[in-house]
Amino acid sequence: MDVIDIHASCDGDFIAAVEAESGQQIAECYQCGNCTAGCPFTFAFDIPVSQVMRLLQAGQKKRLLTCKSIWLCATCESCTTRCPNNIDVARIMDVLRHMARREGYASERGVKIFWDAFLDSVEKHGRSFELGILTTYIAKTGRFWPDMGLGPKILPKGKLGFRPHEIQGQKQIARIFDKFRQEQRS
Amino acid sequence: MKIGVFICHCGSNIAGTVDTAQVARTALEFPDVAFATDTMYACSEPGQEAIVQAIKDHGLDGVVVSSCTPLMHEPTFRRTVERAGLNRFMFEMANIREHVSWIGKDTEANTRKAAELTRMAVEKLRRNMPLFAKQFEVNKRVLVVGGGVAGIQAALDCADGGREVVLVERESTIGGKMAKLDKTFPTVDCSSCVLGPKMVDVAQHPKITVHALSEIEDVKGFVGNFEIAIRRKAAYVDWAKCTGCGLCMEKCPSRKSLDRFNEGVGTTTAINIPFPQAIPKKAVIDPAFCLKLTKDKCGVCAKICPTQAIDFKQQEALFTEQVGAVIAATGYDLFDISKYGEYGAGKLPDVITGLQYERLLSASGPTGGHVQRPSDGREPKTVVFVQCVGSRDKSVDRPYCSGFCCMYTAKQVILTRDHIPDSTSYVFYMDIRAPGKMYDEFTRRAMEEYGARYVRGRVAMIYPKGDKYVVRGADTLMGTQVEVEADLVVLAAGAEASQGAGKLAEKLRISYDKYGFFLESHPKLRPVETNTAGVYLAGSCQGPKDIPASVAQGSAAAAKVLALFSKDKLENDPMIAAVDIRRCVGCGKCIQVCPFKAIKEVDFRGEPKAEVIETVCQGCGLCTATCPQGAIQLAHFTDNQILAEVNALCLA
Amino acid sequence: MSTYAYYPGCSGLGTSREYDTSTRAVCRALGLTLADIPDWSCCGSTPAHTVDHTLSSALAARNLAQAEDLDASALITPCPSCLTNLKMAVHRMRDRDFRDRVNKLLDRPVRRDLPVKSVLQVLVEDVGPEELASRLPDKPLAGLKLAPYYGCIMNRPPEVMQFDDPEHPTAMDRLMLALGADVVPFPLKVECCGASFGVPRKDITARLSGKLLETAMDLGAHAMVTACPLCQMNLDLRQDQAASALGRKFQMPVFYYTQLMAVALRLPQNVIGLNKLCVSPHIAFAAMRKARAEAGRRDPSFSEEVA
Amino acid sequence: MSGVNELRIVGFLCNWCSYGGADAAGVGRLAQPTDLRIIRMPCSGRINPLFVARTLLSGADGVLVSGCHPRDCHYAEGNFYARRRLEVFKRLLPTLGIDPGRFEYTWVSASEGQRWQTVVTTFTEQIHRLGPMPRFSPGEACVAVLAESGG
Ligand SMILES: Cc1cc2nc3c(=O)[nH]c(=O)nc-3n(C[C@H](O)[C@H](O)[C@H](O)COP(=O)(O)OP(=O)(O)OC[C@H]3O[C@@H](n4cnc5c(N)ncnc54)[C@H](O)[C@@H]3O)c2cc1C
Ligand SMILES: Cc1cc2nc3c(=O)[nH]c(=O)nc-3n(C[C@H](O)[C@H](O)[C@H](O)COP(=O)(O)OP(=O)(O)OC[C@H]3O[C@@H](n4cnc5c(N)ncnc54)[C@H](O)[C@@H]3O)c2cc1C
Ligand code: SF4
Ligand code: SF4
Ligand code: SF4
Ligand code: SF4
Ligand code: SF4
Ligand code: SF4
Ligand code: SF4
Ligand code: SF4
Repeated sequence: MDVIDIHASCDGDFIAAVEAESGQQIAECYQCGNCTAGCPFTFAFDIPVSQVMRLLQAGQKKRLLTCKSIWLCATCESCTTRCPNNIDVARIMDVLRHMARREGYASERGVKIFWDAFLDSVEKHGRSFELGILTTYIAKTGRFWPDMGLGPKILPKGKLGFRPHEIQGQKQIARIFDKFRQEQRS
Repeated sequence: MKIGVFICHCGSNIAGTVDTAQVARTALEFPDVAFATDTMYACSEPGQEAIVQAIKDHGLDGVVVSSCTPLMHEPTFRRTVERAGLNRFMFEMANIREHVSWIGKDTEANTRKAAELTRMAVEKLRRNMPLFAKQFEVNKRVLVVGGGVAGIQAALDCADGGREVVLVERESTIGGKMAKLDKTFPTVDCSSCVLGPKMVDVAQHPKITVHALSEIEDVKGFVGNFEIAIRRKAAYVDWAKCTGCGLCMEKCPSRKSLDRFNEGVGTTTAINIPFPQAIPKKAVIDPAFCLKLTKDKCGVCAKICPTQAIDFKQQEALFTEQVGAVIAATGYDLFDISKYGEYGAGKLPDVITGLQYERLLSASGPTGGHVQRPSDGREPKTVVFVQCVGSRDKSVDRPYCSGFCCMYTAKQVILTRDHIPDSTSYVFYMDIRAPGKMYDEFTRRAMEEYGARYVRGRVAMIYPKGDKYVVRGADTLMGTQVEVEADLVVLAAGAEASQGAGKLAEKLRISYDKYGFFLESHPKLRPVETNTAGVYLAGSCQGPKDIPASVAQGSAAAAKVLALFSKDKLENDPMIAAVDIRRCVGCGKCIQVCPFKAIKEVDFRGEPKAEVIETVCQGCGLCTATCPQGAIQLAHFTDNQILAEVNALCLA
Repeated sequence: MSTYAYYPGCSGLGTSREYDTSTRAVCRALGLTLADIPDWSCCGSTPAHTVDHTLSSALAARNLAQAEDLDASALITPCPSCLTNLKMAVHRMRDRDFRDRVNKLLDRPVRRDLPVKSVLQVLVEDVGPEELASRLPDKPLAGLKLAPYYGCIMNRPPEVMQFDDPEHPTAMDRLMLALGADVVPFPLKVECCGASFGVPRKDITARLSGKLLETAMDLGAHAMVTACPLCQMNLDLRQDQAASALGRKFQMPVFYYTQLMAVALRLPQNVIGLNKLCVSPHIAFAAMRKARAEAGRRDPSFSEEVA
Repeated sequence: MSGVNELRIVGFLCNWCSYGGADAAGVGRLAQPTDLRIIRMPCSGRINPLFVARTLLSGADGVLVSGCHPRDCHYAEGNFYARRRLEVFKRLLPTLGIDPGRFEYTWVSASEGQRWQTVVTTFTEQIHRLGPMPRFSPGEACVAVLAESGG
């Protein structure tokens, strides 16, 4: 395992940025582990959420922005609800994802593609169009729908629409995305 | 008025950066200064003699010494001028060492500053008045509130010191939490074996009166002369007649009463003596469960009692005690674990508190010392302990460490192994706090010799699965989530202020922190005193404390009381407030702000006026700054005196 | 009674249409007036807040603005994910700066501070289990053992959601008890089912949903009852995936609570949409009837589908 | 002549905490500007805003009040009242034509010598930035304002 120079490798600006964007005080975490203990996704994480908090205290930017955990957090709010120090941990996970996106990292590519496909659909139609999202997802990941087996179950139920529900204010939605992207660039 | 001024060199401490001779020469020009000189060491024998001599030679009415901080030598010089026949308040000090010579090297600026500070002192002294302390009688009885181990120790030490003690206890027996414990750390000796004899001593001591089932209703008066109103709750048993034979308990049909002594583990009878060693050993009827008192049925106890002690009509009683000092020793309460919904606490029968576990371990407890699950009586093989429940947790407003739960948990895992050799204990902890003599060795022993498996991390949830409980936590050292299936879960519930502590503090006029723990006068140097003269603290009412610390404080508080009572008369500090009755309009604002309730309203020829109770006033001056009429003035710090200092600086 | 601005959420038109139809029907039957939000749009769901909080709140807030014309007392939605996004937007927009940033993205800024609630909250607070029970003196669902599952975000974080207990919610339990059903002490009421990872990481969803199904089964539940489209889909549609992940076999019907209310209230079959469920609900009703028979109770009269 | 540009700064310090803190600074030989003169008070609660106003109006260029930390008051709640009164008072200073920067109140405990050094140094610098107080005679308005501040 690597030896870390805890002074030289600590990125103070990164800590400050996470604190500013999340409104949380990183130093308040006393590493009790309650968030990890309650997180249903710990088994799938490469870094348990309490260690995400620890690495954050140590200013380990790259480790965090390239980890899988931030993409696998479901924002289930278990950590936030139970943190003895009232830290909104789920919000910090969200903020780390925002930063990872901005810096071009996506360690769980499939997750990102799925979410992007969802948002594309919303941008295009004003509402999410389930079949469309799946199609985009399959196209972008280059895999077959891994859930093919579900097809026969769900299709006869008549629940998956074959046409998107366009809304009248679709342009307004597109403008929300446009303005947001402009803001991000400026 | 003739004033003498002495400018001290303090060796080179002052003289090194202040031209003391120059300051003395300048001082001679100040009004009323009849004599001024510099002096090598003002506080030394010869230095003090020179002051005495000057007072006599020049017929001085007052003295200013410019030297070190008054917090150091003001009392010294007051005694000096007193020796020369002056009132000790005809003295002022200017601090030209800590506030001048030691913080700057510029001799010229320092000299000017020293002269100005001296001038301020002179101007103030010109307006000083001789002040005389009032002497008053001391009632040499002491009231101890709370009969836990701290209160017991305080009571015994005061009584052994020859003073009469009144011990007021809210429950029907003294003993507090310690009476409920099985064994005690770090020696693992039996709690009732050490506490029991002390309780008997209390009962038998000719100088101690115990009022059990009683609480403080009201406190009047001040140090040396408190008048305490005490309310005694109805026991429905005439204790003068009850012999504690226990026959009533055997026959009482209401067997499902809440067993408060056993922390609700098991039940008891509506009439009961909480435990065999209770002091006083008297029966009490719990009116919530007695069939006679709830439904007017039964009455069996009254028939069976050989001394006809039962009295269903008994009422509360109110009486007063006169004492000269009070020791508050009301201890702590356990944090209410049902606030942890994620632990199922309060709902799941086998998720219990540490104190409940003590009762399960205790040979005199509801299970006769057999560790059994409350739900089905089965012997647990896997016991999980969770530390810091209701402590170090901001989300439940308990950010502080309860201090003793790390240690009692270690004790409990050791005892668990002794009771059930083939059991395994897990302890979820955040840190282990064991900073006493033999304490860390003790917790190490729990791990090394008793095989307790300590897991560093908090627990997120506990839920039932079959007849077991899944405890899901983290092992932060491994960096993983962990689960363990437990038969019994013991939550190390933390300590919080005893119920009603805040109200009691207000009656006693002492301060308490935002959690309800009483505030000591100084956290390091006056740990058992309060800011109210004559009121002392002992034990965990001041903050979570283990038994050794509680006992030490009980003794310390007793020593303070004995020292107070060693004088026949007490003297007040004469720097207190006084009301100019002509200017007072009776608005009562001063009465509202006085933190010590030292001002009362009196009737003066049909008009309300404020009057200061001289022996209660602590001299804070809050009233003086509040009074819109300038009618109430703090002696030695009057508006005139302070403004004279201001003017000496700004208008000169 | 006042009008509620109703937000069905995208899935209400798709994968959870039976939730939508049964919700509308139950509300109507209980005297609640719902008015659809004109031209509502997607709340942004999870994907939006993983990109940016302003964007996410703007997508949600457009619907708050659209609802302002309705003069409703509250905006209500059956879907917890929509609920979270809408409530979080309202919560965060209490901060002036944030509100300004969100409004900047919108053509029509949000002006009113419209309360946002779940349909469940309205049914429990504005109608109440007592009222419901009094309409159903024959306890139509007696004998049916249910494991109520709320999902992770219906009540959490409590500061934002402001409804029911964050660890042991009981709102749905109380409604089901009012229908006469039995409720098992389901301990994982708020444990996450795997949320939206069904597509990109079905391994995760399978394991988490499996744990819920397993616990419900071990407690002897005849069925699970949920209030969330995503949970329902993970538990029902993906039940086989969960079973193979855990190496167990499940046949656990998973209802929307509004479906069971509709059944008890004898509403028409087409709005209840029991035929839309993947795992056949008849297993549960059969178990219910058996339990009734054992208890010597008479069967209530239901529509054919249930019987 | 040294120290010629000294300004007139008056400190009102409570006896229990801040006065001790100033002593601790001295004991630690922590160098400070020489402008400040300290008046010892039993408690910050004894400090009538009137004193501060009088001091400023009769020739001082700055006034510093310091007491015990909010929860540490020797008299339980004196400093709590002090804070309330002085806060109101500070807001009224502009009405008196006085720059509110000329008056500060702060909390320093008996052990905080270092903190005291910082407080004195910062405050003295602040007063020097403001320069000497413009001289004028106290008008009627002051009296009204003082009455208002609960003096
Ligand atoms: C589970 C557990 C195990 C422990 N094990 C150990 C151990 O092994 N070793 C150890 O050193 N410490 C142990 N402790 C700590 C120990 O309990 C305390 O240190 C000790 O009891 C403190 O004594 P006390 O007199 O200050 O307070 P308490 O024991 O709380 O006594 C206070 C008394 O005052 C009474 N009272 C309260 N309010 C009023 C009122 N208003 N008027 C009149 N009376 C009132 C109460 O009824 C009580 O009798 C343990 C604590 C717990 C919870
Ligand atoms: C680095 C450090 C920092 C600390 N900081 C703090 C703090 O911030 N707060 C705090 O509460 N505690 C602090 N402590 C602990 C504190 O020092 C002790 O609690 C305290 O000094 C104990 O006082 P004492 O009187 O028992 O012992 P001591 O201070 O050791 O006094 C014992 C005295 O007895 C004399 N003596 C010894 N043997 C004999 C003999 N045979 N005959 C005659 N005289 C003898 C010694 O010369 C000495 O003067 C600190 C300790 C250390 C090491
Ligand atoms: S629960 Fe809170 S304090 Fe504990 S490790 Fe997680 S973030 Fe830190
Ligand atoms: S919000 Fe994310 S990190 Fe927190 S417990 Fe849920 S999944 Fe884990
Ligand atoms: S009340 Fe009577 S029977 Fe009961 S213990 Fe006392 S003396 Fe014995
Ligand atoms: S009268 Fe009450 S206390 Fe006495 S025996 Fe009957 S139930 Fe017990
Ligand atoms: S003593 Fe130990 S268990 Fe108790 S609060 Fe402190 S750290 Fe936690
Ligand atoms: S020895 Fe000192 S530093 Fe180490 S744990 Fe104990 S108190 Fe802390
Ligand atoms: S505040 Fe002044 S005028 Fe009012 S009652 Fe007190 S002393 Fe009298
Ligand atoms: S000086 Fe303080 S203690 Fe004395 S009467 Fe005034 S306010 Fe009360």
